[in-house]
Amino acid sequence: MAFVLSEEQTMLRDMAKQFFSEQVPVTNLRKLRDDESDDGFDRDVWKQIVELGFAGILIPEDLGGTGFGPMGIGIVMQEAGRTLAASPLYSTAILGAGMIMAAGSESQKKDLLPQVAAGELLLALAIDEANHHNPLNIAMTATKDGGDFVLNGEKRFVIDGHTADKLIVAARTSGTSGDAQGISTFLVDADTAGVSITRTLMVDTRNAANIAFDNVKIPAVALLGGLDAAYPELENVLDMGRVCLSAEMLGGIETVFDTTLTYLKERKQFDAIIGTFQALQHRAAEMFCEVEICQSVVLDALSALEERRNDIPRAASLAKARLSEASRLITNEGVQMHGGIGMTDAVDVGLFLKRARVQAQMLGDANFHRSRYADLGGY
Amino acid sequence: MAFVLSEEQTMLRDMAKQFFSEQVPVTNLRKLRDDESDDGFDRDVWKQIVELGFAGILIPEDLGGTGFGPMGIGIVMQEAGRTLAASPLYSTAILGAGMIMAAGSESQKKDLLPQVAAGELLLALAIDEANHHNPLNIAMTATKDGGDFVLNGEKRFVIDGHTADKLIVAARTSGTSGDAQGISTFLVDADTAGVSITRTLMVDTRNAANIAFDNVKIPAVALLGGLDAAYPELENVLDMGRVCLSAEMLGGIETVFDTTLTYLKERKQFDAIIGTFQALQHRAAEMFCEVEICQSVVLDALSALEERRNDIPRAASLAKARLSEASRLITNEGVQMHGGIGMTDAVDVGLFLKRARVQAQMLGDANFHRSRYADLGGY
Amino acid sequence: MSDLETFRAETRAWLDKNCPDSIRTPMPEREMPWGGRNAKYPNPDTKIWMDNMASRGWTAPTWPAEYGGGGLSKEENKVLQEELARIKARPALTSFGLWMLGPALLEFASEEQKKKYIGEIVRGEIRWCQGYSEPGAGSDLAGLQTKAEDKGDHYLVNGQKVWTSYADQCDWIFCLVRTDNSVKHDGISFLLIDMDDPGVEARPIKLISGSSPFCETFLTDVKVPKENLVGELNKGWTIAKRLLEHERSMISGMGMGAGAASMGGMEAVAKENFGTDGERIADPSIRSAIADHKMDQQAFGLTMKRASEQAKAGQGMGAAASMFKYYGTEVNKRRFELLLDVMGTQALGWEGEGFDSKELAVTRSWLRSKGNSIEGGTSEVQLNVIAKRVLGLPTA
Amino acid sequence: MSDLETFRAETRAWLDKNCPDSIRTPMPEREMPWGGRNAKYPNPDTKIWMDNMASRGWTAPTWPAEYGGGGLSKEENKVLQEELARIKARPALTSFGLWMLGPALLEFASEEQKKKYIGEIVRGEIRWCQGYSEPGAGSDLAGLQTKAEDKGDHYLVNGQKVWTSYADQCDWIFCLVRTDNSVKHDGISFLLIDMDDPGVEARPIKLISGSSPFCETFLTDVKVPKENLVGELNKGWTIAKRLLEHERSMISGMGMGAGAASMGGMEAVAKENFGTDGERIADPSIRSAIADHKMDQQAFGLTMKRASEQAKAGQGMGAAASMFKYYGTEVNKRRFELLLDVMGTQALGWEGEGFDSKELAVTRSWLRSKGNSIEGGTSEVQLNVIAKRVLGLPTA
Repeated sequence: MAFVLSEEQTMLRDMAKQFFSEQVPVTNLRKLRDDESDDGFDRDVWKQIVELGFAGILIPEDLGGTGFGPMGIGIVMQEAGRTLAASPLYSTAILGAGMIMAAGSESQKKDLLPQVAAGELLLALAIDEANHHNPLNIAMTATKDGGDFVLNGEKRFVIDGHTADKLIVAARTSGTSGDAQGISTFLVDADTAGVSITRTLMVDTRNAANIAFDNVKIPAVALLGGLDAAYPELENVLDMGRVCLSAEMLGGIETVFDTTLTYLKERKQFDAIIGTFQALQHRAAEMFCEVEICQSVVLDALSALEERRNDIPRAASLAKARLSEASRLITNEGVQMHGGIGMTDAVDVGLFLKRARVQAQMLGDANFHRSRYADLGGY
Repeated sequence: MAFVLSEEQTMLRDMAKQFFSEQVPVTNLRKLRDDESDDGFDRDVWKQIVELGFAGILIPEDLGGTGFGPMGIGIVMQEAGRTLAASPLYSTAILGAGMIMAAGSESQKKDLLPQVAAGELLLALAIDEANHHNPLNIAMTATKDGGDFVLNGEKRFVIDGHTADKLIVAARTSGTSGDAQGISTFLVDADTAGVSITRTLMVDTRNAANIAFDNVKIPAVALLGGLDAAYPELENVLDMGRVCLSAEMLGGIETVFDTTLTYLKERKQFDAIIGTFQALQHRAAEMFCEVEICQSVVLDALSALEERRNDIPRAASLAKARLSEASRLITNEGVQMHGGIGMTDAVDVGLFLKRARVQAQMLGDANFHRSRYADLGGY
Repeated sequence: MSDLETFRAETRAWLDKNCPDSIRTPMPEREMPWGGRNAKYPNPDTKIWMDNMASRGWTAPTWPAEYGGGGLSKEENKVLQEELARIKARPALTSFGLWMLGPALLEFASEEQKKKYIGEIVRGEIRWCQGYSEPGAGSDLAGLQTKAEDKGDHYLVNGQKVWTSYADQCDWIFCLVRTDNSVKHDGISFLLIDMDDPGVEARPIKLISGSSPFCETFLTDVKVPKENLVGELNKGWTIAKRLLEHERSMISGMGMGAGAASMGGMEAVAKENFGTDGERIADPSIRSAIADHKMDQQAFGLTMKRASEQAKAGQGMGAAASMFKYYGTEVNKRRFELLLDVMGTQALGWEGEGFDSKELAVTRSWLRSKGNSIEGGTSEVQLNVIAKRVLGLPTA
Repeated sequence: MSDLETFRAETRAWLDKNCPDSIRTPMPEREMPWGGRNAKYPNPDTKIWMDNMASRGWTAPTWPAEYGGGGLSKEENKVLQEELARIKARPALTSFGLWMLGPALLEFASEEQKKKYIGEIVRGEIRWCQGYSEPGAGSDLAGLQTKAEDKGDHYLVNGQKVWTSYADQCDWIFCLVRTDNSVKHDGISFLLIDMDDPGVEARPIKLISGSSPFCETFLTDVKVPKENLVGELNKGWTIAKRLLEHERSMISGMGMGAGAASMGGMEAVAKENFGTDGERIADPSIRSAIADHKMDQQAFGLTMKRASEQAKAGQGMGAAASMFKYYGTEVNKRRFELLLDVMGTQALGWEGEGFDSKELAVTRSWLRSKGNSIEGGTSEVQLNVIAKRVLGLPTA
């Protein structure tokens, strides 16, 4: 029964819940922000995450991972989302490790995945080149030059790009923007000559970077997956990323809803608890339905990954579209129902609002996924 | 000041209000329906409408009309909308007379307009050929045959088509579906050989017809406006039709809103007047804002016509799009807030719901006009 | 062979013999097997099939055999349903007695009452309707005023019920009546009334969709024997609540989309009406709206499935019935609004020429759908229930 | 030459001489002329311009000359504003004293108070802030608890105000205080307090947008002379209501769209980001959403215009202020949400590299816009007002 967690999964959830709520509460993100942390995440927290086995959760045991699979990482992301925990988990353990697992050669896997599981290697996936996600529109080029490739172009909004040791870069080895064929992916050390990384400080205090590639020469062995043929694997990994992101968003939504509900039960105005006002009650009830529905689409999408169902793209787009809209609704309602105090930095709801907006934009917003859902439906 | 009625206009409104509420209340429409009236309107009522000068309201005084102009007919339509009054006013005095005034030759005007003003000639404008309004997509043909034209094709959803004496038919004399150039309009007697008129009984109990033209031979003098070049005038008339329809919809919305508000103040449940429930209060307040906004866009669009402003198309699309959506909202809320009784034929709100749906579809629904509004804005 | 396999083989053989061929075809509405004293059978096989099934108690397969039910175990019933589905057999009996009253009687009625009424229901002899709502008691059902006065050996009933389904064609009505004026919920009793009794009159209500599935039912000095009281005096609200929950979950299933399916899928209709641009519907707003709606529907379906799996695992979702009633009916209403947008003027016919029967059915179903968020507890009531019972928001 | 023409000629000549060149350029936020004891003038011309205008009372052109105002007629003021617009002169003084307190004083204050305070406002000597809301009294403003006890020759004030705009930079605060605990609205008085007095402390509140335009203001044993009471004791609510109406109509103007304009129009940004298909924005959903929004905005603008024309014609729209406050701020919030959809990741920056200043301003304005439906009476309060005062819906 896909919608009911197994005993093992329940234990994982409880462990993750305890860890994030106790060790990485929202104050952790506030501290990173107020201290103007260079990393944008807490290396001690990352060490603990690695020790809990979350960094290797997708990686098989024989390569040093814990092999809990997509449902496992989804559960962890949901709990991380509840406290806005900042860590390289998403960029490294999901997108990065996912891409190596999907497209890497045996030696690449053996070489890199144990390092990822051990928390020693940070990765970032460099896809987008414009303001909106659209992986088919990759224009950056990788040109053959003897036994090497030369990369030229610019990547935008690379999550955790400024702290990654290695970048996984999607570039065009043939074809033109819009073609699926002709896209290849490469492993590029962040300190390779010609790579300029600019950290972009985002509204959600999380990490992203713009990265310019100026005649970056990399060896042929840096190719990850088939020449010209990386798109199918890339899309699978992006779908996993979208689903895990949806799980993280779900955690955020749940926190905001719970917090707002508590506030409705406490705050008094006009000599009454504001939660007695029917208009607010109905809006809270509608949000409740929305949260329930979000839980269903996220669980279903995680199951689709777990069971390698053939409707993964559809389930992923459903989840990402729904969560993008729901988190907009619920974080906005959260601020509004908190009234003036909701507008202040002193309470957390604004931080969730900001994070939700960035999440909504990552790997395709509701517009993108609605259209993709229709395309997948053949209309 | 376009948004404030002049003294003359206020008198017209009061006269129209009194006439429709007293002489053509909703029971008039019920009677037509229950008696399965062949005409679908009441000839006595039409006589009174003519006597009040409404049939000639757009027609200049020297041609037998009252020359009250677009603002005048808009005011009358709004009042007619309040009671769902069925009459040939819209098809004959607005679309029909409007097209003759816009495109007709002097002799056509002199011949026909006095008859319209006198209520002796009923007209219908035959445009649509598919399920959705799109006047550029006219495919019906008019082929030259010596001094005559021969019409072939089919028109759908011709308002008042089955009672019209003369049809104004838009057909293609050149070009293909999608071109503005090549559309001509013709005056065709309803009893011309080859014209088959099938009345379609619509959900709103108003009149429409499907009309087939099978080698219908008409003389060259039947051409209304320039050969191949009728589209600009046609569009002007359609815009006037859209605005007047919006005015009629506004009247309907106002009635439903008023009726629902009254019900909220009377109906008791849970030992309380249901109008005390805050969730309903807020929804009523939102409807109020919507009604106010509808009043503004309708008045502005009527002023645009009245003053022959150059933003008529934009104002018309704004009004038609807004009223189509608002009437959907308000009639649905009207039924819901009436509860079970709202689902019965015994109260009027369901009749307004049905009428609103047909009005929304006439001369372009919200989708059509939203897209047109964007095109007019150049994006 | 296991017991179940034996049962399956026997069932298949029995059905083979006892299910008439005409019953293995799609059922037109006029052949619905409602049963009852005045039942008409345009297709005589309907009656034969009903009687055959009733003879084994299989119109109510899991009800106790002692009262006339089939006495089947859950597993056996599953086999029976599979075998019925295999031959595409129509239901043998569609009835409010089966869906609503029977389960309540089995839970709350006396031994004598079960003996008398359950068998009649199983055999389709009596057609029941439900007398709950009143003109002044809709959302506030417990505000009902129909009065039953204790007259020694009988109750004297006076009042008016409304929204009684098909009351004009029914034989008996199960009613909520007021037996104590001094308290609200605790002054209500559950009474069974023979509609042939003097003083009972049912008048059909015409709906905006043109059909009249409901009646107003007037009760004027109706004498009801005391043995027709089900459960304890003044404890009828308990029974009512049980039945209401059941009704809500029946109605919420509407979100899952029969109506539109009859048009062969909205996408197909949209492609036909607006043309295509590659595989895509050429009108992008319509395409977007359809995608939004289908996502909504899929998400709702997944939530229903999740609730059912969690219920099986013993993890209740809490007031799930209210959520499904609310969301399902709102989705259903939106589906019809969208379908009308897609179909344009062809979905606006009432009758006669110019529209085919499927198109006309869409128009009527669109109108009928407006009632979904009213009947069985309005959307507003469901939101109240969620706010108070699930979210624990306080009352003023 | 008519009087007005003479006035125009004289005004033009005077402005020509007295309005410094640097004042005829767009105003950066840091050069806003708030005035006050501690005002800083990064551009010294700001102060010159303020003094020049104040010398003629033209910072408050229509206020009575006897208190220091300009004493201009409506017509003369129109001419003055036209002439100011012609040379693109910046405002000489931006101040809550001008916008809020002054008009209230002119209506409700004593002769002595007008003489003292109006001149200070006109000359920009005192910067005022508003002490209305409290942590426990937001939407329910009349629930305020800040207490002013009668101590013979003074009031002793204790309590906490919140959302006091720029209180940390202001000189005086006009406050609502409780002078009678036994009644709600009729126990409130309107008091003027010098923020230099002992016991007044203002702490900036950091907003989600990162800026701190508001403070918490703590009042601890502040001694306020009795002559600082405006209007009658316990009649402060009348003054408050007048000021609130004024504030609402100021905020509702936000619906009309400055923010997005800085990006050069959403359509242009969308075309750049999504490309075009002929003249159309290539992404049809974005195109549709922009059209919807622009229709909303146009319709709202027309409604504001209609209200103003009808008001001139003596046909009030009734609680129009609440409707505009509600609708205008909601439209404004939607505009920023849409603008973020259109701009994608470029509207999600906080500071530093990768974003230009216009993009960063959009992000902050988007966050700031969330407060529009809270400040000056929440959307919920406006809907309550419409429901009760305009629609006449009853109270439970």
